[in-house]
Amino acid sequence: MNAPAAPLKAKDFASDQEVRWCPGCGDYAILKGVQKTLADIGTPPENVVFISGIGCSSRFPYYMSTYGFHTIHGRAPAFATGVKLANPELDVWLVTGDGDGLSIGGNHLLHALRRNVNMQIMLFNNEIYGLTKGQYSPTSKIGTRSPSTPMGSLDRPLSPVLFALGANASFVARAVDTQQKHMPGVLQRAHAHQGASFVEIYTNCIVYNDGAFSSFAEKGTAAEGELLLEHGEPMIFGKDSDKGIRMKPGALELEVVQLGVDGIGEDDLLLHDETNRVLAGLLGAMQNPDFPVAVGVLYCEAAEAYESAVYQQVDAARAANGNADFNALLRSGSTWTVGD
Amino acid sequence: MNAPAAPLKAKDFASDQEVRWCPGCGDYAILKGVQKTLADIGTPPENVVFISGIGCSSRFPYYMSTYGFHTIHGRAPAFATGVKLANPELDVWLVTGDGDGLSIGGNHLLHALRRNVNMQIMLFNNEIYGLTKGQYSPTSKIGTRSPSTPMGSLDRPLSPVLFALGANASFVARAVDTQQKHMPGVLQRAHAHQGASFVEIYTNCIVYNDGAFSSFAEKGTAAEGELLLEHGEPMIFGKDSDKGIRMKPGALELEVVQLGVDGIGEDDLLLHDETNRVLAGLLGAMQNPDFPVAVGVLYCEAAEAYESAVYQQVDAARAANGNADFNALLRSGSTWTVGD
Amino acid sequence: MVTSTATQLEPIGAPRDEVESVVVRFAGDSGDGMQLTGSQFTLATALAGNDLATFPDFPAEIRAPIGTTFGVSAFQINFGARKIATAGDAPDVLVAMNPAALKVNLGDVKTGGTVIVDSGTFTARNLKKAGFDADPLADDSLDGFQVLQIDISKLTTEAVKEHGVSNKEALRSKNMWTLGLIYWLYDRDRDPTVNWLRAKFGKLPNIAEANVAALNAGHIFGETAELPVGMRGFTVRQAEISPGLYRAVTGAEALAWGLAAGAKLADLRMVLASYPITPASNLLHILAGMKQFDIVTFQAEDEIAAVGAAIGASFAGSLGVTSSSGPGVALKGEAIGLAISTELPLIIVNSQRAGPSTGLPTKTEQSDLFQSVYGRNADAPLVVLASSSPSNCFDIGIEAVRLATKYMTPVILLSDGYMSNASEPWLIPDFDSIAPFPVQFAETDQAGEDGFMPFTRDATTLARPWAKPGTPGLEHRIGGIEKQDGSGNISYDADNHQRMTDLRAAKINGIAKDIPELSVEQGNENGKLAVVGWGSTYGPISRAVGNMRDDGYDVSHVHLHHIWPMPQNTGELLAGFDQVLVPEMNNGQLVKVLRAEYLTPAQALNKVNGQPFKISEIEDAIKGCLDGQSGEAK
Amino acid sequence: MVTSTATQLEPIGAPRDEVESVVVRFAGDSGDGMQLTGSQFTLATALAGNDLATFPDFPAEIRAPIGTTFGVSAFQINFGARKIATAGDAPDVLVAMNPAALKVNLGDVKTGGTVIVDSGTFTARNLKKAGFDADPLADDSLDGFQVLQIDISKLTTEAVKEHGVSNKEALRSKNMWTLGLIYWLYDRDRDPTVNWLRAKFGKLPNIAEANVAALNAGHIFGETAELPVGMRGFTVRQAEISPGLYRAVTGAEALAWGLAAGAKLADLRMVLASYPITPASNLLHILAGMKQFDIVTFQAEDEIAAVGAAIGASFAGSLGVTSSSGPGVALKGEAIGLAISTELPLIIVNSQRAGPSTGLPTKTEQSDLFQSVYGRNADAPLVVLASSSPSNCFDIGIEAVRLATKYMTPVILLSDGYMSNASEPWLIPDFDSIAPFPVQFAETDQAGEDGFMPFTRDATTLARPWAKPGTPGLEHRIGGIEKQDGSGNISYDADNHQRMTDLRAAKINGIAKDIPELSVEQGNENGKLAVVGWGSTYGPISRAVGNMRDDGYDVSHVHLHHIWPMPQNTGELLAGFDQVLVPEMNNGQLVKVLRAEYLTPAQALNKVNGQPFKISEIEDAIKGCLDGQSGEAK
Ligand SMILES: Cc1ncc(C[n+]2csc(CCOP(=O)(O)OP(=O)(O)O)c2C)c(N)n1
Ligand SMILES: Cc1ncc(C[n+]2csc(CCOP(=O)(O)OP(=O)(O)O)c2C)c(N)n1
Ligand code: SF4
Ligand code: SF4
Ligand SMILES: [Mg+2]
Ligand SMILES: [Mg+2]
Repeated sequence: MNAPAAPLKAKDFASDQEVRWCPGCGDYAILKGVQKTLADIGTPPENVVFISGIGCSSRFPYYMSTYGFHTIHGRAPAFATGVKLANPELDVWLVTGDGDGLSIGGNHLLHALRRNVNMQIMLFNNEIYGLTKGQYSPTSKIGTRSPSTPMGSLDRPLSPVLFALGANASFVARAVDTQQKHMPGVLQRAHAHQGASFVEIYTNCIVYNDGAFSSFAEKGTAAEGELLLEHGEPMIFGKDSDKGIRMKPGALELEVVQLGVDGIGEDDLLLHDETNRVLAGLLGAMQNPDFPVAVGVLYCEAAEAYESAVYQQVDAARAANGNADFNALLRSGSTWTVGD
Repeated sequence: MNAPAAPLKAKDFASDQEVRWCPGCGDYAILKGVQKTLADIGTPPENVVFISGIGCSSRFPYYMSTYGFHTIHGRAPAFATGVKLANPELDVWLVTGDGDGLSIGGNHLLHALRRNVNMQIMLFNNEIYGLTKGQYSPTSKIGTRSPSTPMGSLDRPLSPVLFALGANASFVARAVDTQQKHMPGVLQRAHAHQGASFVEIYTNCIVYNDGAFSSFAEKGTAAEGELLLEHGEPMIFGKDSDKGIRMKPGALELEVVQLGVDGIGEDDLLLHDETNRVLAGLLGAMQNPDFPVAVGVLYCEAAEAYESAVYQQVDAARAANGNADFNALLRSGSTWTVGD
Repeated sequence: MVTSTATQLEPIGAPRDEVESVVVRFAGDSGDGMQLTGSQFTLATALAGNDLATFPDFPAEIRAPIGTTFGVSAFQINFGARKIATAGDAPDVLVAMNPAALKVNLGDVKTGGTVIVDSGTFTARNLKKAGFDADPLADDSLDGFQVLQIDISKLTTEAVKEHGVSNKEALRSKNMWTLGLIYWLYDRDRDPTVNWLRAKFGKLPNIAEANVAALNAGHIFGETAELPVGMRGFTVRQAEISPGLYRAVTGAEALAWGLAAGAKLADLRMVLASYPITPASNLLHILAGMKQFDIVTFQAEDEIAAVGAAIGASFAGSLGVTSSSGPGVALKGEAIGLAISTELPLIIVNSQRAGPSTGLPTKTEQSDLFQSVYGRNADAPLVVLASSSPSNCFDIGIEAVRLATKYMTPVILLSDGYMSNASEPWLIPDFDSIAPFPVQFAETDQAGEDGFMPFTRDATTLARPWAKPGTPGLEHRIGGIEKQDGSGNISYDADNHQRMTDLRAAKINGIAKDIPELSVEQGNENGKLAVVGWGSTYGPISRAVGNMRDDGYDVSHVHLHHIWPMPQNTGELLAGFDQVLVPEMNNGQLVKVLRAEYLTPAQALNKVNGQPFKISEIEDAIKGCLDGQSGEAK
Repeated sequence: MVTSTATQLEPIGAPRDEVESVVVRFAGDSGDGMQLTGSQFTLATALAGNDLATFPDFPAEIRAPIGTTFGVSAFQINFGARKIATAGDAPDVLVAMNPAALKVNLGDVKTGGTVIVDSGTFTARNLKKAGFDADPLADDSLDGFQVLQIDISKLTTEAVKEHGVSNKEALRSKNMWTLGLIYWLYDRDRDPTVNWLRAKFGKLPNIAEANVAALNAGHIFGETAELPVGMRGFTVRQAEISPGLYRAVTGAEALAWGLAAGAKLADLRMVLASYPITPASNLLHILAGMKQFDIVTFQAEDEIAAVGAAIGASFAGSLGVTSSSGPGVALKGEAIGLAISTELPLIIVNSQRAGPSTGLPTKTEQSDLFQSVYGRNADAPLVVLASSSPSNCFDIGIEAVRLATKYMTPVILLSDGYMSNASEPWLIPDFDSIAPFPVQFAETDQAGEDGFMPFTRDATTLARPWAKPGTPGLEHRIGGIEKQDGSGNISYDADNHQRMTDLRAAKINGIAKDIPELSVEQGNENGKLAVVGWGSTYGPISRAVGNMRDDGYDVSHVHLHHIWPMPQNTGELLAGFDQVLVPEMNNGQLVKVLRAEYLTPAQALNKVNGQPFKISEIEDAIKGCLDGQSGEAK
C-alpha cells in the first residue's frame, strides 16, 4: 500500500546543481518563489517540466529537480508546445527573458499565447540582456546606454503585458522578484488557469541594469509605487492606503485620486475586473511616476486549452474510424490484383 | 530648364509585368487603390520602394513601376528597415499577408512597429494562405476547415489591429479591398504619418476563402456592417445612418444603439479620437454581427521616426569627432615606435 | 471534323498494333481536369496489367487566367509491357486541350509523335492568350507530327446534350471525352471510370451521366472515325509483374504512411509539426487526416517553431517529425543542432525544390544534399536518408524512424517535388510482416545513486537512454550547452568537449554497421563504369544502364539510400570500377561527398533545369565515358 | 613571507638571465583585474621591443560567486626576442591570485615552471570554494614547480596605507602589486603604466596613487626580497621587428576597422545589422562607436532580421554587413540564399565558437567551415574568407568588401572567438597607401529601350549592375524567384534556370582569377609534407613548421585565406607534396573540401577541446607523418 506521501517542500524542487547567477541577481528570489509555489501546489516533480530559451534567466531549469529543457534562444514556446502536444498531462512551465521572449522569440510567444497552450509562461524582465553582457533589450527605456547603444537606445520599448493582451492571451499577470509573499499567489493562479498564462516578473540585473525597478520594487517604494490588484476589490494603494485609481470623468483614461480629498471615497474607485481586457490594457499601461505599477492578475478569461481541443479531434477521429488498421489504410482507395 | 512635370497618373505606377493573381482576387483592387494613392501623392516613382515577403499578396512589387524587392517569407519588415537605415529619403511601402506578416513574420512586424521605422505597412488579410493552396492562417476563424485542418482549426485568431496596438504601433488603420473610394484616403494618411503606419486591408481570396468578409465588405452589406471612422466625428453607421456606438453606461464596453430610440441622440455617441489607444482597442475589437467593423484610421500618435533618430546620432557623432580620419583611428590609443 | 497533316486515311476499325511501352501526356488549362484524367487513365492502365510511372506537372500560379501558358496543367504517364522506370522522356502522344497547352508542351513530343488537339479552342482570342502569332494548326508548326485536330468542345457538348446540364458543365466533361478516346487508343476498360464517376457525382446524377456519355462518345469516336495513317489502336501487353495486390501511390502518400508505420512499429505517438511550403505541404495534409493513428499534426507559426515543437515532442517521449522544403529546412538548422547536442530522435523531411532562395517552388531538384550533410554550425553529425521512388518512400520512412529511435539522433529524409507528386504502382506490403522495433524507455530503476544519468550510452549503439517526463526518478535537465559525458550536466571541461564531439561522430559513423551493404542494382560488381545515383534519379539511371547494358556496355548501376553515413563498403565497391559517374539534379553534391570520403575520382553529370533526367541524357553520358575506350566490352 | 618548495636561496639582486621567449599567465577572480594587468604588461612588453601575442580567457559566467573556479579570468602573453606566433603552449610563469585560479590553471604550467600565488587568499573558505580538499601550498601538489608564495593581499594593503583608501579599494590594487613584481622579473618600464593609472583615475587621485604605490611596491619586492633558487630577473632581447609605428590590436578591433576601411575605399556607407551573441558582439560594440565614419549600426530583433536589414541596406546602395557566431549564422542561411539569388553585396562575419548548438560559447573552435561553404539550400555559391591572426583581420575585412562589391556577392568572413579576443602588435598601415575601389553604381542612361536590365553582366567579372533606388530610370524589381537572364523578370523557364545556376557558379569560381595564387609561407614549393592551415591555426602551424624545419624535417607551411573559391593553383601546389596534413580546430572540414576538390589525399589533424592548438601538438603530428619514412631529409 502506498504510504501517504509527505507534503512537498520548496527544497524538494531544488536540483543538486550549483546556482550560477551573479550574487544579488533578482533571479534567485524568483527561483525561491517558484520552488515554494510548486511545493504549495503539490504536483509530483516527475510530472513537471521546465522549459527555457537562452539568457541568464533561462538557466532556470537546471536549478529545478524536475524535468527540464534549456533549449535555444527565443524558441522555448515552440518546444513547450511540442511537449504539451505529445503529453498534455505534463505540467509545463516556461522561463524566458525580455530578450529571449520579446526580441528573438516574440513570434513564438505571440503564437503560444493566442493558441492558448496550457502552460505557465514566466517572462523575467530585467530590461536588459544579461547573459551577453548588457546590451539593451526591447523593454529597455529609450535612451538606454549600452555596449551596442553608446549614445543611447532609440527604439520605443514594448510593454510585455500589453503585448500579451494584443496577442489575445487569456491570462496576463505581473509579479516582482523582491515580493516573495505576493509571487506564489500569482503563480498559483497562473497554474490553475487552463491555457497559456503569461506572468511578467520584474527582476533586477544587479550587474547591467541595477535599480531599474527601484521606484516600486523595493521595500521602501512598493507601497507608493505599486498597485496590488485583487479581482472585485477597489484599486487602493499608498503607504496609508490613501490613494486610488478611477476612470477620469468623461474620458477613456485612468487617474490617480487622493481618498478623502474633494469628497472622493472608495466608491468612486474602479473595482478590479479581471475579465475586462480593456481594463487590463489600461492597468498594464500605468507607469511610475505618474501612476503606480499594477501587479497581480491583470486579466483572466476562461478558455479552452489548445491541446485539449487537439485531443478531442484525435478522439473523434478514432471514434469515427475505429482502431487504426495499417493494412486497411494501405488498401484504401483503388487497388488491383496481379495474378500469378 | 526643367519643364514642369506632368501630374502623375495611376498608370504611371503600373509595371509592364502581367498581373498573375486569380481572376477575381481582391488584390487587384488594392493594386488599383495603391497606384491611385501614389499618383495622388505625387512622389516620383524612382523614390518609391515596395518591399514584400512571400504569398500571393507579396507578388505586389512586381506590378509597380517603382523599385521593388520581393524578399523571403515573413521578413519584409527587416529588409525594409535596412533600406530606411541606408537611405531615409526613400519612400518605403511594405506589402505582407496574414500568413507572411502574422505567422512566420509576426516578430519582425512587431519590431518594425515598435521601433517606428517610417514606412507604410499594408497587411493584406484574406484570413487564409493563398499561395500555398488554402491552409488556415493566424487570422482564420476557429473551426476553419483547410487542407491542414480537415476537422477545423483550433487556434484562437489574432486581430491584426489589436496586435499592432499591443506592439506599441503609432499608426493603425483599416481598409477594404472593395472600397476603392475609401482606401486611398487611408493610405494617404498612412503615408503622411512619420513612422510605421500599419494598415490592415481586408481582401477576398476568391479561391480558398471566398466571401470571408461578405458581411461588411460588399455593396449591399457595407452600410450596416461597417463603421467609417473620422477623427472628431460621432460614430454613426447604418443604411439610414440610424445606428451609433457609445460606451455602455457604467461599463468599460462599447454598445450599439439605435438613434432616436429611448431618447438616444447623436450627443450620446462616442466621438472618434484617433489619439486614444484604448479607444482604438475597443474599436478594433468590434466584430460582425454584434458590431459594425471599424474601418479608417483607428489610431494615430505623433512620434519620431526611428531612422531620423538614428541619423541624428550619426550627425552628433560627426559633429563631436570631426571628419572621419582613418589614419587617426588606427593610431588612437597606445602606440609605440620600433626604430630602424 | 477530323483533319490531318497526313493526307492518306486508313480504313475504320483497323487492327491494333502492339507496342512495348508508350508515353502519353495530357495537357490543358488548370480548369480542364487534367490531373483527374491522368489518374483515371493510370488506374485503367494498372488494371490492364501494364507497369507504369506517372508525373503530374502543376502550374506555379494558383489560378492563372484561363488560356494562358502559365496556367497549363499536365499529367504524364509511361506504361508498358516491360518494367517502367520513369514517367518517360518524351511523350509519344500529347493531348492538348487548348492552344496554351500545345505551346508549352509541343517541344517535348517525340519526333513523329501524335498530337491530339481540341481545335474548338483554337480561337483568335485563345491563340493570342497563348502567345501564338499565327494559328499553329494552320501553318507548318506541326509538320513532323501525327496531328489529330478534333473539335472536342463541340463533340462533347453534343454528346451530353440529353443530360440537361448547362453549357459550362457540358464543357467540363471534355476531359472525359478525351479520356474515352485514349481508352480506345490503348484498349482500356471504361468500367472503373464509369463507376468512379457515378460514385463521385452521386448527388448530381445528371452530371455523372453527362460525364459517362462524354467518355463513351470519345471512345466511340475512336472506333468509328476516320483517323490518319498509322493512327490506329494499339495494344500493350501485360508486363511481368510480381503477383499480388497493387495500388498506385504517390511519394507523399507513401512517405506519410511509412512514417506512420514506423511510429507504430516503434510503439510511439507521432507529432508532426510543420509549416506549409510547396512541395512539402502534402505530407502535412495527409497526416492531418490520419489522427486515428495516434498522429497529432500541428501547423506551426513558422519552420523554426515546427522543428522546435517536434523536438519538444521527442523530449516528451513521442516521435517528433517536421517537414519542409529547402528554404524552410535552412531555417531549422540551429534547432537541429540542439537535437544533435541533446541526442533526441527527430525526423526532418525535406521535399526538395529548385533553388537557391525561393527559386522555382513547383520544379524539382535534388540540391539540398550539402545542406543535409554539412549545413549546420560546428561539427554536427546526423543521419541522412533519401528515397528513390514514390513507393520506396514507405520503406525509407520506416527506416528513418528505426534509426532515429535506435540511435537517438535526428534523421534528415530527402524526398523531392518530383517524387512527392509522381505515382507508381505498389505491391502493397503486409504490415504484419514488418518486424516491429518498439522503443524501450528508461525506467525508474535505471536511476543510480546520483540520480539518473541521461548521457550514459549503450555499448553497441552509443545511444543514450530516452527518459520520458512523467517517469518518477528520472528527472533530468538537458540543453544545448556541452554536457558532461555520463551525467549530462553542463560541462565547460576541455577534454570532455573533445570526448563528446568524438562520441557524437562515432555514434553516427557506427550506424554504417547497421545498414545494408551497398550492392549493384544492375551489372557487375566491378568493371569499367559505375553510375552512382541517389534519390529520384533512380528511375532514369536504372533504365539508362539497362539499355546500355543491352547494347553491350560494361556499366553498372549503384544507388545510395543511406547518404550519411554511407554503407561501410562504399569506398571499396566504387574502387572496383575504372570510372564513376554521378548524375544529380544539382550542380554536383553527392559527387563531392564521395570524392571527399573515398578519394574516388568520381565525375559529375549535372542537370538543374527543374526537370528530371531524361534516360537519353544519362545514356549519352555513359557513352561519353565509355566510347573511344579500348577493350572488348564497350 | 616568501617561502619556497626549493630550499636554497639565491642572493638578492643576482644578475639577470637572458631568455629567448617567455609565456606568462595572469589568473585570478573575475574581480581581480587580470585583463587590465595583462594589457598593461602587453604594452610594456611591446615598448621593450619584444614580439608578442596574447590571449585573454574570460569565464563563461557573467559574475560567478567570488572565489569559485568558474569565475576565474586569465590573460596569457607570449613574448620574446624572436618572432612570436602564438600566445604560447604552456606558461613558464603562472600568477594565481587565489586558490581557484591555481586550481584551474596549474595543469597547464610547464614542468619546472614558476608559480606565484597570493598566499593571503588561501583561507579555508576560499580553498573550499575552489574545490580543494587540502591546502595545495601545504602538501605536495606543487612539487616540481618553482613556487613563490607571497601574501600579496597583505603587502598591498600595507603599501597603499598612506593613500587613505578603503580596505576594499586597497585590495583592488593587488593586481598592480603583482604587475610591479612581474615588471621587475622581466625588466619592464613602469612609467607608461603609471601614466595610464593617473589618467584613468584622474578624478580619484588617491586611488590612482594607491595603485602606483602598489605597482612600485611589487617592483621593489622583486628587487629586494629573497627569491628561491633560479628565480632571478630575466632579460629578453629586442626582437627583430620591421621598423615603424606599432599598436596592439585585437581581432575584433582590426576587423571593425578593416570593414570600415573597406567601406570607405568602396565609397559606401556601411550598415551593420547584428544581434548580440558571444563572441561576436564585440564587433557590433566597436562599430556602434564609429558613427562618424558613416557607419550605421542596428541591433536587430534576431539574426534573421539582422541579415535581412543588411541585405535591404545593400539593395538601397549601402554596404550591408551582418555579424554573428555559428548558431546565429545558421539562422541566416535562408536569407543568404536570397542575397545569392538577387546578387547583392553582403558581408556575413562569423566569429566561430565551440558547438554544436549552444556548445561552449566562450571557447574557440573553427568548425563552421562546412556551414559557410555548403550550408544553404540548393546550389548557392558565395565567397568564404578566413583571417589568420588578429591584425590580419584588417586586411581580410578590406578584401571582403572588395570582393562583395566587385562581384555583387555575399561574402562570409570567418573569424573565431580566439582571434577576436587575442591581440598582437601591429605595424600600423598608412591608410592613404591602400588603393581605393570605389563602386560604380548604374546610371540612368544605362536603361535601354525595355527599361533597365538588372541581370545583364560585366563580361569579365560576370557581376550584374548595382542600381540605387532613387535613381530615375533604373526602377526594377528583384526577388528570390528565378530570374530571366538579363531582364531579371521572374522566369519559370527550364533552360534559363540551368543557365542562371551555371552563371552563379561561374561568377564565384571566376573570382579565383582575382585573388593571389597560393604560395608556401615557409619551406619548399614541394617536398615530403605540406601542413595546410586556415584561420587562427596560422600561429601554431607557423611556429611548429619553423621548429621542425630547424630540426631538419622537409615540411612546408601553406595557409589559405581564401576558402572559397580557392586560389587557382591550390590543387597543383598540393600535388607537389608527398603528404598533406590539415590541422583544424574541428573534426575535419577543410580537409574534406580539399579532398573533394583536388582528390588530394590530405590527412586531418583535429582538435576540438575549445583551445587553440599547441605548437607541440602540431610538431608531434609532423613527426608522425615523417618519422619512420626513409630518405635523406626527415
Ligand atoms: C541564436 C542566438 N542568438 C543570440 C544568442 C546570444 N544570446 C544569449 S542570451 C541573449 C539575450 C538574453 O537576454 P534576456 O532574454 O533578457 O535574458 P537575461 O540574460 O537578461 O536574463 C542573447 C542575445 C544566442 N545564444 N543564440
Ligand atoms: C520559409 C518559407 N516557408 C514557407 C513558405 C511557403 N509559403 C509561401 S506564402 C505562404 C503563406 C502565404 O499566406 P499569406 O501571407 O496570407 O499570403 P496570401 O497568399 O494569402 O496573400 C507560405 C506558407 C515559403 N515560401 N518560405
Ligand atoms: S548578468 Fe544580471 S541577469 Fe545575469 S545573472 Fe548577473 S545579475 Fe542576473
Ligand atoms: S489564391 Fe486567393 S489570394 Fe491568391 S491570387 Fe488566388 S484569389 Fe488571390
Ligand atoms: Mg533580460
Ligand atoms: Mg493570406
